[in-house]
Amino acid sequence: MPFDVIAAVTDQRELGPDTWLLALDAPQIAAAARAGEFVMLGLPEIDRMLIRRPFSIARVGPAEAGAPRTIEIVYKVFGSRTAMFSTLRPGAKMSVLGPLGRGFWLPEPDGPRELLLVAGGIGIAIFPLLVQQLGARAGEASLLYGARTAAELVLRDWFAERGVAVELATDDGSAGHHGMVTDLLEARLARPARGRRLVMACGPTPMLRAVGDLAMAREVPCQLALEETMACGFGVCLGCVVPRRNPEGEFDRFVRVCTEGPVFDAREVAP
Amino acid sequence: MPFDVIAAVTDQRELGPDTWLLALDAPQIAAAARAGEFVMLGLPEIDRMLIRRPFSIARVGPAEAGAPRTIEIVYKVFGSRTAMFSTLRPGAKMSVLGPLGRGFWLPEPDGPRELLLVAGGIGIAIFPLLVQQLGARAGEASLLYGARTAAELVLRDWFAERGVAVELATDDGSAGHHGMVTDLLEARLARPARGRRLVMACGPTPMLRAVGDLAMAREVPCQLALEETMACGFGVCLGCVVPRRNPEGEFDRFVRVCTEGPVFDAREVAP
Amino acid sequence: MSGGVRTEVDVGRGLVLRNPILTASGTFGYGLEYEPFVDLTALGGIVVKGISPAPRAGNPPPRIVETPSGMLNAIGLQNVGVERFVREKLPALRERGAVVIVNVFGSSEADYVAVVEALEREQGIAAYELNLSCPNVDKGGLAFGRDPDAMRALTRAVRERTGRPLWVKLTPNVTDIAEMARAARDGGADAVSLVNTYVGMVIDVERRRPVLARRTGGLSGPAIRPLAVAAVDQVHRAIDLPIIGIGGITCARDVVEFMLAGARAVQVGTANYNDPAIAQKLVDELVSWCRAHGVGDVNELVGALEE
Amino acid sequence: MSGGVRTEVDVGRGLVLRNPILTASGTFGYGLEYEPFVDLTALGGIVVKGISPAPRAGNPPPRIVETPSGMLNAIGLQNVGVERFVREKLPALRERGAVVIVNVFGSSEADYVAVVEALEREQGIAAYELNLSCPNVDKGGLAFGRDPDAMRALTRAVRERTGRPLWVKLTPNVTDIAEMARAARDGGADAVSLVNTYVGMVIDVERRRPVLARRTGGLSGPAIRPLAVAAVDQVHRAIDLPIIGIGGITCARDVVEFMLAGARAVQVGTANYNDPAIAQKLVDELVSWCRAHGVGDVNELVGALEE
Ligand SMILES: Cc1cc2nc3c(=O)[nH]c(=O)nc-3n(C[C@H](O)[C@H](O)[C@H](O)COP(=O)(O)OP(=O)(O)OC[C@H]3O[C@@H](n4cnc5c(N)ncnc54)[C@H](O)[C@@H]3O)c2cc1C
Ligand SMILES: Cc1cc2nc3c(=O)[nH]c(=O)nc-3n(C[C@H](O)[C@H](O)[C@H](O)COP(=O)(O)OP(=O)(O)OC[C@H]3O[C@@H](n4cnc5c(N)ncnc54)[C@H](O)[C@@H]3O)c2cc1C
Ligand SMILES: Cc1cc2nc3c(=O)[nH]c(=O)nc-3n(C[C@H](O)[C@H](O)[C@H](O)COP(=O)(O)O)c2cc1C
Ligand SMILES: Cc1cc2nc3c(=O)[nH]c(=O)nc-3n(C[C@H](O)[C@H](O)[C@H](O)COP(=O)(O)O)c2cc1C
Ligand code: FES
Ligand code: FES
Repeated sequence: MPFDVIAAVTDQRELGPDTWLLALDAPQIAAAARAGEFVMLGLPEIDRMLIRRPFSIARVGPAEAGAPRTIEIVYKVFGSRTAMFSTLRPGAKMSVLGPLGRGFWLPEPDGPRELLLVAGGIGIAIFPLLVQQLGARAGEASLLYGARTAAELVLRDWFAERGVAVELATDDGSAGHHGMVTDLLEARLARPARGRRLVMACGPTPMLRAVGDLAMAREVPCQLALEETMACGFGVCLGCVVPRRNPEGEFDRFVRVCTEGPVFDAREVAP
Repeated sequence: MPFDVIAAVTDQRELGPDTWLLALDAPQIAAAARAGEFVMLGLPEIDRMLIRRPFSIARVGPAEAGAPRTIEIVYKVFGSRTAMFSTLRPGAKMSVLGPLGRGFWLPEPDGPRELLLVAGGIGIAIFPLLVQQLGARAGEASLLYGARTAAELVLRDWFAERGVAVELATDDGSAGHHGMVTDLLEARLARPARGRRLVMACGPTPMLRAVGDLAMAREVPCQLALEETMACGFGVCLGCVVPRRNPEGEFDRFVRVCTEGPVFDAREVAP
Repeated sequence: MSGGVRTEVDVGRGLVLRNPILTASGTFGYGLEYEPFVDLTALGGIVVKGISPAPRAGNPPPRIVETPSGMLNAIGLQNVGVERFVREKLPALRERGAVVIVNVFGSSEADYVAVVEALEREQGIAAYELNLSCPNVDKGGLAFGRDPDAMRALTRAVRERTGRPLWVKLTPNVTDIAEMARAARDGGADAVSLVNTYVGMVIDVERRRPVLARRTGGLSGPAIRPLAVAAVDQVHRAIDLPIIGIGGITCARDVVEFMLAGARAVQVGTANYNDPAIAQKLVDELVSWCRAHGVGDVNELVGALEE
Repeated sequence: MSGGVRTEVDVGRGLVLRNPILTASGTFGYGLEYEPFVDLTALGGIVVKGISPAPRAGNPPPRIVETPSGMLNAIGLQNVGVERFVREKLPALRERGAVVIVNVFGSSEADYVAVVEALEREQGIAAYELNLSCPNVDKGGLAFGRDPDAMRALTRAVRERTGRPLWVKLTPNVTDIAEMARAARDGGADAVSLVNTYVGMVIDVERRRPVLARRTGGLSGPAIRPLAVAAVDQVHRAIDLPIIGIGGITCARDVVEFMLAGARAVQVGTANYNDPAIAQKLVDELVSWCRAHGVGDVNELVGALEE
């Protein structure tokens, strides 16, 4: 059950070009959040912001002190609302609805796994919570992380510090592989697996499409975190749909990204 | 000629219940401002505030340091925009157009005068600049100042310190005369004049109507500062009109409060 | 009666709502999605998402886009169809005791009649609202909503099949909305609800395409409130029929505004997305407003403009 | 030509504007009031406040009220009348070299004809814009704007008296704006400008009165932009006639949006109040936008939606 709360901003930090980390004091949401779920973020005054905006719950914290109090959002300034969010400072109030959606699912922990987290640009925002919730098993994960340029590869050290193997790619070659993150995935999938493989991806639509195709071609299970414009976030406006296909690859019906996703099996959706 | 500038807030102080003083760094406007003139105040982003709001230029300052740099606004939180203005802190930017309008006119300084400034509630905001511009002759002025209760009688000491004779009235009797400010005016007009009398009034419409009637009945020249909803402030939208009457008291034409006022001869307009 | 204020309103054919706050079709799902936020029985009523004879897939995405103080939607009446509605949604709503108004949609007179006939066999429906005003589908809806003769005929066809309260939801995309309201009344409607959305369009100038896959959508939200209030006022002065006011409501002031313009009840739409608890809050706020203003019965507000 | 971008646009009957940015009638006075802020000759043109045969006092106040992302006005076409316009305003505008479009208003066909005939004797008028769409007066304007036959007849009557470019300004308060555009074209219009304002109303709930003395007013500003863009798109697809797009423009993106929808030029209205220099800024911003997007001629944008 989602909570709709007015939460205070507790931190706002610039992580990279136009990329920010926003922390909110929302203990109920922090306690309930699961990797891949999201919140709808707005302002308390409806006349200042009619439609809230969806953001992945990037991290909860502090993890040390018993139950977590805060949720963290990692976001890119994209349009009018994200620009406005970036001007908010600690103490400012936001309206937050969450946790929402169906997040990632993990296979039962009954043997070695090779988790391939594929992130394009701000798509990275969905993965820290996954690594937090993997806990001691974070070493089973590799992060394949691409961006236009090195400065945009925010949080990469955070993953490395937690035992995640990080491989980078940039469009301009300023860090890691000079090329696309899907090149990294293709190379990895060509190598023998360390255990049961699972691909989880978040990023721009063309990247998701390529990731899904690569994984399906090798019959590797693959979960894609989709984005679509949302008005409600809890399944009623029917604004956020994407077409779902049946096993024959034909259109089946429109599914809601907010409640039936945002994470989908790559076989079901064609981004 | 008015200036349209983006000005930084330099001060924001609560003077009384829901009543604030806002200072803006707007040297060109400060230098040009004359008593009774006003500015249109907005935010730099049109999508946050489509229609600016009119406010009297309450004071300019600091008067000591050569040409004044700042203008001060004294305002009451009335609706959505004034509420928002009151949240702005030094450093925030506002868009300011001014000085606008036709302010008070003073008789030539060729002998003793008795200037009667009549203020109701936030109508006080128009008078500090008049007293500043009277300079050494502020002693010719009396301020008849009414409000609902003593706490709302903001700035009264400021006037007294400058040699203005201050008479107060409150609806609840918590300061000065227990009754209306027009009672004070009526009493004053009944007494012999110290010199050529001139009434200048700003406040709620019913008060202005009563002041005009009292002054006209005794054939004392009277200037009324009117308010009307404004969209532009410089004469083009025709939104701010009031009916003007001819010497026979009949409707003549609609005059614009923003450019033909806001200060009118009481014989011309019927608030 | 609530906090000393009488809140019951009679919206025609004996239907008395416990208070004048309803939720607008398409913005409140089938009601159940809002249970975490709202006590459904605290509302005057719930107008469910438009129901057609068969399930409808709706339009391809993108379906929504925000605009200044509003949003465009082109959902295209995606819905589960009348059969599944009756099987899966209605029983749960009935069990909770919610006042359910079913928004009915079709591409032909026969469609509307078919949905209503299927629903006539079911308990727990307080009224029908005929959606003759959806701008986001190729056939039906708007076509009827813009032609007084078609509207009268369609309303009459449904009227002949039901003794339940029958509302007709009007589109504002017409030259004379009072004429349409008159046609609905002449066809036998017990009330009119207005307004549905205004046809609008946003272009993605970078991609040189309409943002919405369907090119145009329907504008809702505070942006349209002054237009909707004018429409209610116009219909109220033109004909004598209960009016349900809709358009951009976000607070008690807005509710009062629509009631003063002549609405007996109102529907809250887009605001439900921003604040899923708003409908219930509005019931409380309206009562507080009335108490603060010495209004002992919300009906005193209806059409009570000083002339 | 400006900064390497061709900005001239042909809006019919040989009238080539130096760029597509005009100011909307009623929001730019007689132009001269804006001289402290704008070089009048830098604009594509100035549409002056509606002119009627005799001076008009206009409606009593209050005449305006802000609404979410918009404003309502009910000025009632207060204006100096054609005689004083010709004597006092036109010569000054002519002297400055501004491109002047005169917005013409009347309560009868004879009124419109009288204004145009008086203006035909004068130099320095680039075009007439017939205001058949003002919602804020009792007679004229909207009555013609909602009836295709009346619109056609009136346009024709004026057409017979002038060889100058003739624009008809359309109201969006109709069921089918394309039908109205067709009537204007059939009557001999060289272009249509759209939209005028939408009928709206705000109620002061404390005083239980409409805020505006005239009860209703016309809604303008960003709130109506998606509606206006949809109207331009609809007319553009229906008929082949130059379109001047109007409604809620505040930035270069909005200008491009209207042009992609099919407008050859645009008018900026309400935004002039907030930023009296905006029209001129938009000329520069449009050129910058075109340069940044590799558009060498603004005409490439007109109706250039990907299908
Ligand atoms: C489930 C989900 C999780 C997301 N997580 C993140 C995240 O962790 N970090 C991050 O930076 N971004 C995230 N996004 C994207 C983020 O929601 C958009 O960048 C944001 O809404 C842009 O708002 P804006 O006002 O700045 O831009 P706008 O000016 O509104 O529009 C810019 C673009 O943003 C998209 N957009 C606008 N409104 C919405 C909406 N209501 N819902 C979805 N997309 C919209 C549109 O495609 C539009 O083209 C997520 C989106 C979804 C659906
Ligand atoms: C020449 C002039 C000088 C003024 N000087 C002062 C002053 O020094 N201090 C002060 O506190 N107030 C002053 N006012 C009044 C002030 O402009 C309004 O209180 C303010 O606009 C309210 O804005 P709001 O958004 O808070 O209220 P809103 O919610 O917009 O409306 C509340 C009321 O304010 C009035 N109002 C709204 N918009 C405008 C507008 N654009 N122009 C005028 N009135 C409007 C309306 O009558 C409305 O009923 C002055 C008004 C005028 C015309
Ligand atoms: C996403 C969405 C879907 C809608 N679906 C329907 C519908 O199925 N049937 C209907 O009659 N109205 C539908 N409407 C219109 C609303 O019921 C309402 O008339 C309109 O949104 C105006 O009210 P508002 O401004 O409060 O949102 C829909 C509106 C929205 C925003
Ligand atoms: C205060 C005001 C006065 C107006 N007067 C006229 C007028 O005299 N003639 C006319 O054709 N349109 C008039 N209009 C309509 C505008 O020209 C324009 O069509 C409308 O405001 C929509 O554009 P906008 O949203 O950019 O303001 C007026 C608009 C406003 C706000
Ligand atoms: S965002 Fe409303 S249904 Fe998904
Ligand atoms: S405020 Fe626009 S004319 Fe006075």
